[in-house]
Amino acid sequence: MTQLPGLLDTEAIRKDFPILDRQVHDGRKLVYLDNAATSQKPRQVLDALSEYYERYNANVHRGVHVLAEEATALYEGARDKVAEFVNAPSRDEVIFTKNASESLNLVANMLGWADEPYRVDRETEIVITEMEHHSNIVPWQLLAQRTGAKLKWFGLTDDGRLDLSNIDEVITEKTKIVSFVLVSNILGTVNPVEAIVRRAQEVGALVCIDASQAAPHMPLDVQALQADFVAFTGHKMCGPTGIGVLWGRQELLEDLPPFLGGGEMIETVSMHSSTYAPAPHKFEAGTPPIAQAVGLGAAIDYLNAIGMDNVLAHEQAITEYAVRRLTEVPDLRIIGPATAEERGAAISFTLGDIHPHDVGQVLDEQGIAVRVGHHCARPVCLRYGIPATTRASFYLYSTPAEIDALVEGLEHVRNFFG
Amino acid sequence: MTQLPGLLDTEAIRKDFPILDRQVHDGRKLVYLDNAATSQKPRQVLDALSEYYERYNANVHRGVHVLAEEATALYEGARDKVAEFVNAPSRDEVIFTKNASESLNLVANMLGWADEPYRVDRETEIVITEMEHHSNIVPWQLLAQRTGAKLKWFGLTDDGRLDLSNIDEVITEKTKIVSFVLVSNILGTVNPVEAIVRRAQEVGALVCIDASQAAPHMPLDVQALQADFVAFTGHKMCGPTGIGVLWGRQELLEDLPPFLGGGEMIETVSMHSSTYAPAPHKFEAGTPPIAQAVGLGAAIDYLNAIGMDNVLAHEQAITEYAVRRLTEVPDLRIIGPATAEERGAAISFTLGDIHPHDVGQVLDEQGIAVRVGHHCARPVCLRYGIPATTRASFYLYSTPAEIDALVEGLEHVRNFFG
Amino acid sequence: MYQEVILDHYKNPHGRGLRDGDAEVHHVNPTCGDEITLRVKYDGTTITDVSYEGQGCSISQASASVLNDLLVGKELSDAQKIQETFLELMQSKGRIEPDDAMEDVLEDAVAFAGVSKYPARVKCALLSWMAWKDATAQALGGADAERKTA
Amino acid sequence: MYQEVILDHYKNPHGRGLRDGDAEVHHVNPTCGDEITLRVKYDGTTITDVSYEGQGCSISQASASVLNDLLVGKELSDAQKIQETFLELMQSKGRIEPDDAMEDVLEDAVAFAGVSKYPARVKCALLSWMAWKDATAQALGGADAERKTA
Ligand SMILES: Cc1ncc(COP(=O)(O)O)c(C=O)c1O
Ligand SMILES: Cc1ncc(COP(=O)(O)O)c(C=O)c1O
Repeated sequence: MTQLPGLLDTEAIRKDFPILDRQVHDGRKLVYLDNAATSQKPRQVLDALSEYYERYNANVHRGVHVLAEEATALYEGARDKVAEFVNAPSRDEVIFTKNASESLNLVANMLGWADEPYRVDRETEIVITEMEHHSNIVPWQLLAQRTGAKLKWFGLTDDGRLDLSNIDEVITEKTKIVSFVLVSNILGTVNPVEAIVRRAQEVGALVCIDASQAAPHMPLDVQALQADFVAFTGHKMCGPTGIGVLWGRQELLEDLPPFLGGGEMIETVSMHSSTYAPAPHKFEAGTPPIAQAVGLGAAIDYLNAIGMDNVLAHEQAITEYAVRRLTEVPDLRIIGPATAEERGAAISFTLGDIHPHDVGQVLDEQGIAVRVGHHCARPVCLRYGIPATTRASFYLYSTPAEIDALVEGLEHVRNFFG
Repeated sequence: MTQLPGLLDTEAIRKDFPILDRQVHDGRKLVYLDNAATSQKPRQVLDALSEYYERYNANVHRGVHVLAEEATALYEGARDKVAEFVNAPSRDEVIFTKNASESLNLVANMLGWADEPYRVDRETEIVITEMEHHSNIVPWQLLAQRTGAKLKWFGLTDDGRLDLSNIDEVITEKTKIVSFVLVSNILGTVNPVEAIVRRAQEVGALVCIDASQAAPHMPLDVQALQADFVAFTGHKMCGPTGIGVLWGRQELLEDLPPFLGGGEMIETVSMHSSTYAPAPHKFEAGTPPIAQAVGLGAAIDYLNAIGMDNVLAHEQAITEYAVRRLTEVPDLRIIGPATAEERGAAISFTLGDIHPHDVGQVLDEQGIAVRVGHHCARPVCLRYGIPATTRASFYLYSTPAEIDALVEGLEHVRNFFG
Repeated sequence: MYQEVILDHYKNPHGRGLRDGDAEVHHVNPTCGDEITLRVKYDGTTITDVSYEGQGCSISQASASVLNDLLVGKELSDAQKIQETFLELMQSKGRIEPDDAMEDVLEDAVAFAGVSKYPARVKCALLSWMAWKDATAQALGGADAERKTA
Repeated sequence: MYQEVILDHYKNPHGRGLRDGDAEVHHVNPTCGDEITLRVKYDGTTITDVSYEGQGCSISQASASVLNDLLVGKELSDAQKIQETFLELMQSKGRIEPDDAMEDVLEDAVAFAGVSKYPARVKCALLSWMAWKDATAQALGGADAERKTA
């Protein structure tokens, strides 16, 4: 077996993930390399979900019975865990949503309905980048259409990085919000936060960071990022589906208007008017994803026990190995940074002119799960003049042997369509 | 034991719900009468969740690998189950949301951003009722504030029913949307859908029905209701938290604009503009609550196996018994219909001038879980001049013995504060 | 949590009713509808009266009665110390077992220690105390005079 | 799912290239970026040519090649029957095992039976067929001429 410095004890870790034992296509071992789409879940998280439903399930807040108190303590306890995980100055800055997409839409809508100085309107500009996930493009396109604001973006360099050469023209005095991805889900690029934040602060624009592909893979510190909003999603970080997070700076959350209206987010309601609860509740209308928050809390406990620094080191070792091995495959072209520096654990590539659908399907027949298509980042495919890519993406349970299997699988694909 | 005609075999059913065996406060048996807040979950649903995560978990749509195909089939299979459960003409009319509150906000926002003839603006009126849950009040207040539309509502009669005497003045040619609750979560009232729908259709207004307290308890047929939208929530009907449903008429879903933007809801995206996928995907941005939809599907299987007619008969028997027994308690005043006719399985009451908080707390000490407060329907409390109520609410596993325990508990409360 | 002392104060509230005062505030607990109208009367920095009217649960009512007992006749600085000690106890989530020193300060109010285990009820116990703090600020001219109990 | 027949058509597509036609359509499969530009040429109701250019996976490319083989020279009504049979097969979710009768109609196209088990790929197999139907409607004047493959 290949030994790389920095690897985690994947043999032990993989025992925590029941699905990794699964066999597909009549007895082939599953090689799961689709972690950027969603991660698998450890037993610890599944147990937390079952335990919640079997012992504590009740609707949260306002209840005076035991179950309601316990369920509330568990739900709010999950908020504490998230706050600590991202080093939030206050637990009240952590809003639970259903996924990162809702978190990003929440920011866009708050700014659309805000009063000055936050209000986005026809005099103002919104800045994103060409490597955003559709979930960080479409909400801003909708906001621009609906308010008349102008949508601008940073382009990409040929080697898959942000082109910040014209930063002073892109981010201007008119810019109200700059929203960009910390780690690209298609290119793998890790973006230079500091340079962008500095310019945004210069012109007084708010900064929103899509950390969906960062939170699962590296230590995240919202204070160090100096952003105003940070969004991420539970299902990519060992948590359940149906839970996302928006962290926002307290004074902004106090000033900005609510988005969804309903139970739990109010202070007092009459038929004529309502007042709203303080954040985070102001932004959590209706019965929240209670069990899912509890599950996310368990996922954070799991990741903390391993240590996010160790997760990062593991993935860097795996990614470096993968870049090296993939570069050896004839006709393989990496779309995105071609080295392991400043990149995350998702690697997109093309293989000659074999269509990614065919690559993915033939790999699947060998038990290897990768994702093919535009990965919800179609502008990146347009930018590089390709219809789609094949993407392999890793996590804390990925092994060098799985990379080897991928490389072998790709050889097979080449022979098959050769 | 009290035998009532129509009761289900609760002894067998209760075995399916692990939490019902729980003891609280040092050995007291849990008597869970807070079902209108959230229901408990049968083993079958918890098993479906675990099985999903242990064997099939992957992100849905677009994947060419086995897990992605299987997860997609399970997720879309859940949509089929929901469609059949509510007798939807087409599965494409079923949108998964995170809860009923999101479903209702979705309708309000679609209409706010719609083109004619649906658009809600300053020339138009919105109609709700005084017995709505906050989740069917606040979204419309926000819409009214943001568009300039006028918000109107039906008042209540002294015995807890809708006052439709002025229906022709409330619903007029200016009305664009009438949104009302099918079964009130605080009063228990079952509302006369037909009369309201008939008048709405006369003036060409759309109709949205909040079926959050109906879907769990009785057969629901969206075609028979003749509504345009029907919203409900998974966690009240044996399903997981984090999943809601909006059913909408196909041609409306085709015509109306999206709400949340992001992955999965698009057809094609460029930096300059995007086009949207057909419904239901147009309204499902981001990774959906996959496991939660699968869990809701399992809950529907569970309810179907018992039969919604049988669930309804059981609850009617229980409610009738409860109304009878509660009426015997001195100083107890039911807030809402004082008979079991046209009412659901939630009963609100006051007990002399003992504050509901005290009622709930002392019941809790006896293991009896009820809800106290305004039940997210504060205008109802204002209407009846009370600060709050105590609410007992039943479900398919509730027994006459639990009603007896409640009545005994209330005697104890009276003595305690007497 | 329903100590005899609490029930006694609930059934026979001390000092209830609105009397002459230097400032009046109205506080509500929006989650449960508890309400209180409270007036303070000062002679210099000596509290000469705290009068109140309200509706709510036994905890909020008894707490107002205990407050009246404890604070009337006290110097402002002593009263503030009592208020802070009570706040600390109520926010302890059941983790503080009142000792003699605390009992010397809080007297009957130590009976509320059990309430601190019930997050939903802590606000009830604090309602009158927050109102008193607010009214005092108004009467003597202070900062957050406008704030409602959140 | 990759039958020899499919691979053959993929590697050596029949009738590929754009030639003169009565109508041209451009269809895309937005989920994977497969694209086809397709022209039909009719002599009355006889199909005299189906020419095409496109990019996409082996399934979509091979399917266009098979379509060209099957439909050129046919009467419209026969072609429609073939198209409907192919559609039925592709929507069968692997549940149809083609029998001799079906094989008589579909010839090489029965090789796609296995594809019907893969929902994500069915659209690839149908892309050229939907384009043909659309182009035919335009050429002969029909209804849904504007519709794109969803
Ligand atoms: C009548 C009614 N409508 C809407 C809701 C909101 O449901 P959810 O909290 O799941 O969004 C509820 C339940 O809380 C309800 O009882
Ligand atoms: C970079 C990035 N942003 C946003 C998202 C959206 O996350 P979700 O689908 O959970 O809303 C994803 C994942 O799909 C992503 O990779």
